[in-house]
Amino acid sequence: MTTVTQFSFTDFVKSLLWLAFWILMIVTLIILPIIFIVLFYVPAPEIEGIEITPYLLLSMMVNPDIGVPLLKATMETTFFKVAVFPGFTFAALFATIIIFFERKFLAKMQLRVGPYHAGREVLWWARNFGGFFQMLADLLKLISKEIIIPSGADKPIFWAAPVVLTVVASGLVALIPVAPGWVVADIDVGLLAVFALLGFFPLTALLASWASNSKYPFIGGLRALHQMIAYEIPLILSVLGVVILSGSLNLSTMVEAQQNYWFILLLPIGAFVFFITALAELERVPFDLPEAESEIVAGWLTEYSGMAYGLIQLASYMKLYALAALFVTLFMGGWMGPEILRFGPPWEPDLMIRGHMVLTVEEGNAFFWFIVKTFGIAVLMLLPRGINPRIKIDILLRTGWAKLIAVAFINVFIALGLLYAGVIHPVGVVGT
Amino acid sequence: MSGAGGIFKAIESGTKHLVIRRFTLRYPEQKLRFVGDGFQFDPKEGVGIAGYKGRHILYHDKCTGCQLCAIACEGIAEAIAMVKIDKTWNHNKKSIMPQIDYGKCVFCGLCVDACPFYALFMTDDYELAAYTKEHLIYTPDQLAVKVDYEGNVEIKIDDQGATHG
Amino acid sequence: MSSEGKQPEQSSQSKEAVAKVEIPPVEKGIVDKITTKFGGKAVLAYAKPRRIRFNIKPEDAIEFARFLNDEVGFDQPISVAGTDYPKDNVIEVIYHIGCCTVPEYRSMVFAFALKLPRDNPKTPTLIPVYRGVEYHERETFEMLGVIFEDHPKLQRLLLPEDWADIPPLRKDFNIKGR
Amino acid sequence: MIQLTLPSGIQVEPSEDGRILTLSVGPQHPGSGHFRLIVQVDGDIIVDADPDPGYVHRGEEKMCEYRNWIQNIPHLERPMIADSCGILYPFVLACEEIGSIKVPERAKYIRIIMAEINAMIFELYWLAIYGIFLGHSTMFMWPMGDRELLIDLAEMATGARVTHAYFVPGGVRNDLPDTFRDKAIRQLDYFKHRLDQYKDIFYTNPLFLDRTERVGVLTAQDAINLGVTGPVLRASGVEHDIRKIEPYDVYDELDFKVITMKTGDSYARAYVPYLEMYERINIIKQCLEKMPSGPVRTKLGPNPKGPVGEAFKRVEAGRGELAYYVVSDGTPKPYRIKLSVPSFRMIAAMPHLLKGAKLADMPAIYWSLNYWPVEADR
Repeated sequence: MTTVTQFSFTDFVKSLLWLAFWILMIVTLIILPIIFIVLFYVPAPEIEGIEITPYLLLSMMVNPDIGVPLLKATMETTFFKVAVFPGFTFAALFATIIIFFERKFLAKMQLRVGPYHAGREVLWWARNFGGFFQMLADLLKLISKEIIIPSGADKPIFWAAPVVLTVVASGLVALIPVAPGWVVADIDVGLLAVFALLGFFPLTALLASWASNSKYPFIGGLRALHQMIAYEIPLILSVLGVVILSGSLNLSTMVEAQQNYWFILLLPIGAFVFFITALAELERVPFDLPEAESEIVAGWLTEYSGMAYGLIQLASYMKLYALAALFVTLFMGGWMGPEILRFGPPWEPDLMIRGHMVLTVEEGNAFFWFIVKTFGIAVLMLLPRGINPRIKIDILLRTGWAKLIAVAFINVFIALGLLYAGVIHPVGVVGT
Repeated sequence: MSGAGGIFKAIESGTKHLVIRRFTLRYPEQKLRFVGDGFQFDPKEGVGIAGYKGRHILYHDKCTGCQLCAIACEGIAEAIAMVKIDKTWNHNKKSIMPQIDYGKCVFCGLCVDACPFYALFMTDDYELAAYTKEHLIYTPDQLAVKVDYEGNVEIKIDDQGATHG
Repeated sequence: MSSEGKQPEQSSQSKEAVAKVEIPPVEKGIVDKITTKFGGKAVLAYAKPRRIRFNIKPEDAIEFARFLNDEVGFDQPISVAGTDYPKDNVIEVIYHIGCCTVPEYRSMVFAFALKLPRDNPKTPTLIPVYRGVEYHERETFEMLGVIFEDHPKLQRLLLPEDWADIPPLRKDFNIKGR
Repeated sequence: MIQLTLPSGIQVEPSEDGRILTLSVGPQHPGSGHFRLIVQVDGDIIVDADPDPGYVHRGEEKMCEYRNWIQNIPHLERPMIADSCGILYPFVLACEEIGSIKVPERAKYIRIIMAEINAMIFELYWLAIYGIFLGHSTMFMWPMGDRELLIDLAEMATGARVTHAYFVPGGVRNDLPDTFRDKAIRQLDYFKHRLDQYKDIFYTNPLFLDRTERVGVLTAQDAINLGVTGPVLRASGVEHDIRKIEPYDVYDELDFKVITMKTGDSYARAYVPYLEMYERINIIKQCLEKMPSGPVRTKLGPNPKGPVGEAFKRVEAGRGELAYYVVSDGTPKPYRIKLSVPSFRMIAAMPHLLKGAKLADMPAIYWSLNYWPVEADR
């Protein structure tokens, strides 16, 4: 016997009205105040001699002649860089796309479908990407779930750990140069800062596992620590070659040093070691020992639930983006690439809106190449998950300590050899 | 590295499967085709006829109310109860017929084996989900309804792999 | 089973009748080996093709099992089953032992049964001979209340921790409503 | 050593030197099933393992005593729904021996076909779980998907996907459909092709070799004495297959090999079932060739009774030797049924192998033993 839900037009209209009411309420009571609070505290730029106040701003947005310069001015603020483009929002969006891509990609490899229904009917032009709204559904699920704290847990640390992880991951993202000048923190010791921030993750994992007051998280935290110590050293050593060749610790300078040749061509061993150790840093298969579910449930994540878990996952995928971007920056020439993207006719290739330049063609190409390369490397980092089983802790440690360090040293010697044989000049390949 | 060859083989095998067609049955849109009209039993030969063991179908004009199906089910699932029906039949003086509780039925089909009068068979209908437990109890009248099951998907095998549909 | 009413006479095997039936040569060899060693202590219940069963006394169990393992070659424990016979007031513990090493015995299952008094069923454990019987004996202990002496861990295995009833496979334990 | 407070307030007892940590792996653990292993670890080394089955015990043996011979069929396959024909097979054989029932020749072949298909269904399920236990998600999905090919065949023949209730004393419930033979050969050929794919991604994968080679080595002597059976026993080099040494039904007319490996480690235990699947495909094809036509079920009267007697019958199921000890007292209900299931016999090997292993080896050893908690608890 089948029961068919009765469709009633009244209910339908009622639900529409209800929806409209809620949207109105949320916009007026929450979103508008937030916009105004933000606008009050962020100093607005001066456009064409007019001091922008928050009250003027909303009315100006409608006028493109003022709106476009305003947009341009906003894009140059530090706030925009931190919060939107090379910073948090971009990284989080990239992470979301990576998660979705991972799910579809793994599903394809495993001869199944993956996310399929959510959002399939919403976007008719995206039927083949059906299921992208699954990400949204998962986010809503995580937000709406209760965060359960085990009794006897060390509450401040337990709460702080996900936040710290997300903050540190955003900090990592802030160091990555996306295009010339497009970096949140262009510091001279960028690479050192990267390693300093990477060191936070296992420590936070250990603290989180400790604070959970449970055995499996504790073992997972210890494993994370073991793994970090074993893999941090080859990671740093593998990058040493790049530092020697480029003669700088500034990530932007490193990219510029790869004007003619990518360092992956000169230092393939270093790139290999960096890739492997990056996988280990990310705790991804085959190095996902701290989260090995058949041995220690979910490792140090066992006691986390709800959005706390969601934040940890977000942080780990942002870290994946950051490390993939770092690989691109260090070994694959960062934003460098042939100019294939043009926004307008050849004599005026920049992105112009109403005569105001928004984006130069160089910047546009830099973004394009950076994103394409990073996505490619991120996909390569996803690939082992479909192919390999998890490795054992003793093999992991032996590989890290004995093999990878030795290989990384060989890489350093190759770099030194290239330098002292006169093949390479400290600021780039000979001839530049 | 001794195992590099193995890793490359694994990567090759994995990436090869990115182009193989997927096997998943998209269930609500696609439904499997079954052999025959459901499991039946021939008491003369003492042997069944192959078919899917889904919901039962009861032929009122053949059921004599002999309770053999209920007795067969007694030690298995206790899903069959004999209930009074309104109609009177010549061959069913007691006017009792089986009522099946699909919350208990295990679809073994031994009740069909027990029926000596060709009255109780099984059908292809397996979509029995209901909102309440009471809806899972099928009265003799409900059991008499023949459901048209439209399954037309089979496993197909070609060079690109096996697919449904 | 046959249909109701036609119970073939020849297949109802009372234990004396079976002993007189022709025993196949390989099985005969095993039976002879056992009887020469143990004599009256081990009583042959039946010896069908591929299946031999002896009834022995609990005090001979370890010696019998050791002889079976070392000399005859039945080395693989298959099962330990207990059966309750309230009519005879005995609990019968039956060990089924298979063979993996001697080629001509591999198809056989050797069974030996211990008849224990129902009110105080006690028998020595056979773990020193067959390590594999440990968990079978634990199961028999909790299902029939048979106490295996010197068993290293004679505790609950399958039943819940708060089981407070007679052992469930005894015949006087009845399932509710049945 | 750190003293951890469990949520219930129980203080974990540290050992004298404070190094031992007790872990309760299961029953709510992704790496255990309905089963608990109380593991004591010193760092990453397991010093003691105590299996604790019984979470899904449902008293099958007692239930048997309350139902007549035919009614026992549906519930007896519940402990092992992934291999439901395998667990029913010895019961049916034992009933036939007690009642001296003749089985038609065609039914014997059909039984072997179904038993082998079911054994493969189990082995694929087992392989899938082995894959995910080692963190290999692709190896979880592929066998689970390919299992559908075999379930489809089983469903076609029996009308149910997992719990077939297909074997009865005196034959099988119904004849195979006409189209079964062609479909079976087509799907089995494709399945064989799929099996080849497993090798590259799983069995020759160096990371898998690292995880399983020389892990949990079970010598032949120990294997026999602990009473383990099936692929676990054969992986230790003991050529022991009931189908070969004590052929039931028509296995003596079929030509197949017994797969053995010498090493006895987790890798061998994972590899033997894989190689056996090729043999099983071979057996099914031979059966389809040789199968005569004719009746498939001997007609029995209603509520049949057996004479007084006992039978001990064993078959080679997916996990190894599955034996039934059946006692009949001449009533329509069995007096005593004892299931000697392979999973239960594997428990004895568990502490033996886990002691001294690493915690990371635990899933590799535990699941390579072909242990199925529901079957072991019965």
